[in-house]
Amino acid sequence: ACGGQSTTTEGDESGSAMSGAIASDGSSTVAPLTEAAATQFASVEPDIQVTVATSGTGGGFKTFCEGETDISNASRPIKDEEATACADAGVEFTEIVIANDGLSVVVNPENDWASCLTVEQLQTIWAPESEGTVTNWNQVDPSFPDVPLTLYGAGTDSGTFDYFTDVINGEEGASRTDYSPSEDDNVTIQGVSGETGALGYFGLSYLEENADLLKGVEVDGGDGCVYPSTETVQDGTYTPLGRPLFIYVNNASYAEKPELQTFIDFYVENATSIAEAALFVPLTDEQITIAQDELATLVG
Amino acid sequence: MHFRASSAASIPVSEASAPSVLDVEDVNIFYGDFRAVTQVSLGFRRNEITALIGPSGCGKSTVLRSLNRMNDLVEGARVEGSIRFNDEDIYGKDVDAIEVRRRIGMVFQKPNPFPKSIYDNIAYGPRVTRMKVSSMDDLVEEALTKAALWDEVKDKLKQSAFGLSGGQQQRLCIARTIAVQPEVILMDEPCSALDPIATTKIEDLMHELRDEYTIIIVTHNMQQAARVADRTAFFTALADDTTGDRTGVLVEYDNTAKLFESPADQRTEDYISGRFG
Amino acid sequence: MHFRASSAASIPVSEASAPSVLDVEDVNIFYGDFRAVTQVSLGFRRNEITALIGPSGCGKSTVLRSLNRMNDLVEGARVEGSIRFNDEDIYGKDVDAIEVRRRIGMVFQKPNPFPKSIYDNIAYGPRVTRMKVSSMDDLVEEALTKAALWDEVKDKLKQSAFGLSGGQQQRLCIARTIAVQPEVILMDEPCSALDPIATTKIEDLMHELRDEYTIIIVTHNMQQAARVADRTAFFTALADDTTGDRTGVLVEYDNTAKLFESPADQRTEDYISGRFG
Amino acid sequence: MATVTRGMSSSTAPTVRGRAKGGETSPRALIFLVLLWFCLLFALFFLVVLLVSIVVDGYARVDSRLFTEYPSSSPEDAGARPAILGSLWVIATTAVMTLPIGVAAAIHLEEFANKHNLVNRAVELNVQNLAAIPSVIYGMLTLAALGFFGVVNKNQVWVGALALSMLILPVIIIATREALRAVPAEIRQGSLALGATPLQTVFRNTLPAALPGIATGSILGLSRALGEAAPLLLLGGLVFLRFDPNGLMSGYTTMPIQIFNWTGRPQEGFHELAAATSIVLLVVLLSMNALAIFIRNRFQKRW
Amino acid sequence: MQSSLRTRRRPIDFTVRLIFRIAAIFTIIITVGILIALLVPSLEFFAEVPVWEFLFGTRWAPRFADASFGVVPLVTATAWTTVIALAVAVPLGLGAAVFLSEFAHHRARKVLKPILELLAGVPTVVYGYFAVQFVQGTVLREWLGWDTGSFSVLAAGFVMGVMIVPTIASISEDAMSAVPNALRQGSAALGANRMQTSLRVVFPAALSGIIAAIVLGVSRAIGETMIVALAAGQQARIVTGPLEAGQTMTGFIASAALGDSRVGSLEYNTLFAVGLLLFISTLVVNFIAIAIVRRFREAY
Ligand SMILES: Nc1ncnc2c1ncn2[C@@H]1O[C@H](COP(=O)(O)OP(=O)(O)OP(=O)(O)O)[C@@H](O)[C@H]1O
Ligand SMILES: Nc1ncnc2c1ncn2[C@@H]1O[C@H](COP(=O)(O)OP(=O)(O)OP(=O)(O)O)[C@@H](O)[C@H]1O
Ligand SMILES: [Mg+2]
Ligand SMILES: [Mg+2]
Ligand SMILES: O=P([O-])([O-])[O-]
Repeated sequence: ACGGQSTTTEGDESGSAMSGAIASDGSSTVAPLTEAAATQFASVEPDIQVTVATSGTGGGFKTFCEGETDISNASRPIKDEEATACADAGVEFTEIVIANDGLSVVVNPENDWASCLTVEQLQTIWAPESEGTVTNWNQVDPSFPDVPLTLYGAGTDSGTFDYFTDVINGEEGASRTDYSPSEDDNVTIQGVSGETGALGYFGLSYLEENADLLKGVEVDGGDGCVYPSTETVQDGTYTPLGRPLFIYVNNASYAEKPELQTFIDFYVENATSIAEAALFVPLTDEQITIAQDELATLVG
Repeated sequence: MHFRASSAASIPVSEASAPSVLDVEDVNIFYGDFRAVTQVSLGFRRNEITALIGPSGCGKSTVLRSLNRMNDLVEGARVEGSIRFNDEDIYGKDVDAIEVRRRIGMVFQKPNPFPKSIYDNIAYGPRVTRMKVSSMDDLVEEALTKAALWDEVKDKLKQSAFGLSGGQQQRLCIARTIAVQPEVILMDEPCSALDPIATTKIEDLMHELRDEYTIIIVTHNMQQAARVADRTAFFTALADDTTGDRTGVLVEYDNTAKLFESPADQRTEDYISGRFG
Repeated sequence: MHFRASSAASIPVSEASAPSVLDVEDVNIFYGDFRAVTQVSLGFRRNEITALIGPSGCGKSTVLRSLNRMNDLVEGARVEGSIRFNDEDIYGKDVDAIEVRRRIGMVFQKPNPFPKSIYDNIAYGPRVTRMKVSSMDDLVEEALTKAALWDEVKDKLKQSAFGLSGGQQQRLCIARTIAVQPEVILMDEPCSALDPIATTKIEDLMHELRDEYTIIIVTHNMQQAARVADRTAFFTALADDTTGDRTGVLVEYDNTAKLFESPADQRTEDYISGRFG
Repeated sequence: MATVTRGMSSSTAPTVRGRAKGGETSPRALIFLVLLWFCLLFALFFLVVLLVSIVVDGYARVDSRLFTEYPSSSPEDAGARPAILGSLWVIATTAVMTLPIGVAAAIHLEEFANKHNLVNRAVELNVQNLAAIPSVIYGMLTLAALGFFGVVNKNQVWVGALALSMLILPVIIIATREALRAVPAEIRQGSLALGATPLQTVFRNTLPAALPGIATGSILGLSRALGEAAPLLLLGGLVFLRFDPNGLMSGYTTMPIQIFNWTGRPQEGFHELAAATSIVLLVVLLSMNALAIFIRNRFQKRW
Repeated sequence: MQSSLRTRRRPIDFTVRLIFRIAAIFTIIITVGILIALLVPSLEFFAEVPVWEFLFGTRWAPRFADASFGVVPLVTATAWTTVIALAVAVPLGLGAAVFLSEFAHHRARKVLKPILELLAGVPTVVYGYFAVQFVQGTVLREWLGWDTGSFSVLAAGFVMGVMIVPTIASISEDAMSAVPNALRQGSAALGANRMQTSLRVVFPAALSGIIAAIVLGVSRAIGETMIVALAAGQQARIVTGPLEAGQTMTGFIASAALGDSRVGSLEYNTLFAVGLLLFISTLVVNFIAIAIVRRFREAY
């Protein structure tokens, strides 16, 4: 089923304004970012059609490595086996860090006991062994009240899931299963805002937009409690749940398609304003330099 | 509307002294704006069989249905004038149409047994009207016997009524009506869907029932009217002089023998002799 | 099956020399396993009106529909025996049922105009049969004139045929049939849905059409048969001696006057005098 | 003999005045009627609540921008233009793909098929069965078919239309059959008795007479397709795009999916947009339903 | 005029009728397609996961590191939503049908029936959000103050029930209207009131049509996707009460659809195994309905 023929059509290069189609797929977390890029880009190049599909980071890499998409959005770095698949299919790519995100852990506003959780406590909550056994807050910490614990989290096909399980449980994909998984973060918002004992995790932007419905939890990664925010993510103090977001660009497409080139250049150049528009944490100056270097290797 | 005077006549029953169970006086019946029957007056006498005859569309069924308020079920149907049952206006204010229908039963053109067992068909009426019955079995047997059906069905009372032949079904419908002990039984062409043998059986049955009930029958078949009825009313449809709308009128009402042998009205004569209809 | 010998008789037409347009010989008609009509033989003569009469269910309509292969449309219907039209077997191997139907037209019990304009109702037949017509307008006018309808509708040819009265609709259906120039016209109780005045008009029309067409009419109304038909065939339904299944048989076929005045068969006599049916 | 304790006998006939029980206005009958009213009104009340709650949420964003703007990362600038056009494209394609096949199949089954033929009976049973198969299954069928034929790019107008076509094909066949069946046999017989062939009878008489019924059924079927989201989600319909769909191979999204998409966003503004798009979709769907009902009541002949 | 009756050839008639027949047979191709589409991946699935484990396993976690494939949790959620939907739709639908068929003035019926049918025209996404936000959030939790989370099979089932009302009402109304008037008149002529006539004559006479309507409602309820995907919750767990959340079979298919699995992978095949189970469930229900309708047609 690996057709490998490109879905994009070559733009006719007669006029000054370019046309053509750019296909992207992947992380639903990163999608708003690429969508913001596409939105801003449209005022410059209105005839270039950018499509942003959302199959999750893993799903995005699958189609990307079949050569179906030009850009793959990812909320975690590509895995070895995914890279191998790309290599097997002859797809070469470049990874660009394009913004930052914090994975925020959220609880119900009525929850007045869990203002700060340590990584160990999070692990108690989310470890595979906890499945069916850790079902009450007082099992997480004896000082917590006797309130049933209900959990919401990311769908298993998402980069968010992989990232969270990796840093909290020490292994990608290792998680208890008795929680509500969803690709749709709004499900988590609804879930957590609806139950006193609920806990969930998702991207920082969802917390910021729904600050009235949810309560963000400070995370203690060993150096004290840190609240997730633009600043703490950017300055690196929000660990271990601060994370970079990526786009992966198909090198061959980039070389062949001027419209893709223009778009990626635009994307990197305006990364800060795009991140702000999409409610993400912009790159630090250091990161910007790295991104531009990556871009340079692409051209070269 | 303008009808020729003679047609809207109210024909007096000759032996005016005999008691009428049902008295129709100056009745007009409408379907919405359409006047289906105009100015009908006639009396039905106890323990007699009265036949209503006339060409199609002259309003026989309409009149019949007005006698037990079955017309209430027809949307837009409206009765003007008075219809008295034992001297009580059945369209009166306090009158319960349902009680009227129990007391004045009806048998239809096409046999219409319920999709239930034979037994339950008969027991239906007593049940819904909450008759106090000492033994439903006896009542069922009695009704079926009166309807001359008992011998044919007594071994299969629990079987579906749909398994009966058309003629048996029609007798079942008569038995069902008898079971609620009405005083009058209306029949709208009860034999027109039946074969000659079944027809004969029903006609014989009517003769037997006459001792206990008053029977009013609509029929297309003049021979049938001649065979069964004590008295016959002939209806026809007349066109309004100005609008051309047709409406049913009573032309002649008399002893059956008299009506068939020496009709008073030319139209009756024409109809009976087959010159129209 | 075992029928009494006399009932399955093939009644010879007395004036055997006269030309028959349609010849029915030893025909049995089945619906699935059920034999609706048994051993019918009779000939229909050109430019005559033949009436088929008999009690309900005796197979009149079944026989009529077999004459132009309308029975083909009824599932399970099967004709045994021979039916010859101008000496050609209409159930023959190479015969086109569609062509049969064009040449032997049919008018139905309930007027069935198409949901189209009056004009298009008439033009329909010529169009679908690809008749070569010099002027459709003329043809429409001619057909309507022959059907005695032209004067009533000439100003509203483009209006829907549904706006016509029942009698007009039935004449329209006759006009429609005439328009394809058939030789024979079959009519199945064409007046039973009509009022007396419309009936009279259709009967008059039949008399006029007789000069050009051969007409076969089924009627329930014996007076109508007596009024319009040259010859009349009386059918009845007989029960099989062993199985009790009823099947239609031809009892008597003769000049109408002869049949009504001095029927040869007792059953004809009984039926005509109203002793059954 | 059954003994009956009801004042009988002709001379002392009881009156026919209203009885307490059993009559049309007895307490039981009245309670029953109230219950029936409740059933109907509850359902209608629910509809009203649903409409009101959506209108309250979204009416403020039903403005011209909703129709002219493309999705955007900021709710203030966003509109549903591609989704509205995408719905149009998909539905039009669905109609073109389904109607001829559906009507043809219905004509075969209703007018020509020998009802005893095994194949025809199988087809008939099959159509009834297809009509009740969940819509996601059609999405899965299409997904598998694309996999089989090696089509990797699922987000194309014709792909979505294909799934929806198979979904509503049985609906259209059943509606058309019913419309054809409602044309009285006398009309067909009248035509055949004039020497028309069965095919002429169908095309010149039966089909035109059945047209209002077919139109009604088709509109209802298409409106069902228009409101479907599940099969399209399976087929990668959940995408962000900022261009008008412009052909059968074009990428697309549809209104139900756009609603689904926006409701999943964190920003309140998108939720409002989702409600506004729901209003548009509801208006379209309810108008289609109303049109179908209008055609049914106005043009469907009572024979 | 004495032309022969001999057969004419009508090639166009022949061809057109052939096309009609092919169109009819096309519907069988769809069914065969569905069977193949579901069976092939399912067989691959069952090569790895024993059928018994699938059918009777009580833990559904197909995409976790510690995967298991017991479909029972999905089945319990589907059963709950279906039963609740029917508990709503059957009384309401039949009540409305009896009212429309036996009591409503024909002009009232002409208005009320279409309005009722509009309920069936509301897209299920819209119903889904209504179920989560209004029924679950506002009615169950705020107004009634019930102890339930953000999702419940009750809210999903209830709204689904309302969605099915027109289906049940419309079909059973048809069945009741098909009961010959002669029976109603016969009943009325014996002194029955309309309630008695409806309940004792019309209802039993239309019973098989009514059952068929209900069974059709069952298959709609089993197969409905968006409402349950949005309102029942996404967590695959054995549901033991109406206020619990749970993932139905269709809910799983929808959520899996949002990710993107490679054709032929176990994840992909899982989707089709659940699809097959869903298909078989509705198939069984459909055949019951069709068999009942058959009998009902023969009644008159
Ligand atoms: N429900 C109805 N609504 C409107 N008009 C009606 C209705 N029933 C009967 N009519 C009209 O009232 C007139 C009388 O009809 P009715 O059925 O009483 O005639 P009838 O003498 O019984 O005829 P038939 O012998 O054919 O049964 C006819 O013109 C008929 O069309
Ligand atoms: N399509 C059919 N399928 C099976 N049996 C049929 C069919 N049509 C008629 N019959 C049966 O064939 C017999 C003859 O019917 P037919 O309609 O020819 O009688 P008829 O004399 O025309 O009666 P009527 O005067 O009532 O029209 C009847 O027993 C009837 O039930
Ligand atoms: Mg009558
Ligand atoms: Mg007949
Ligand atoms: O959509 P994801 O970023 O969670 O893969």
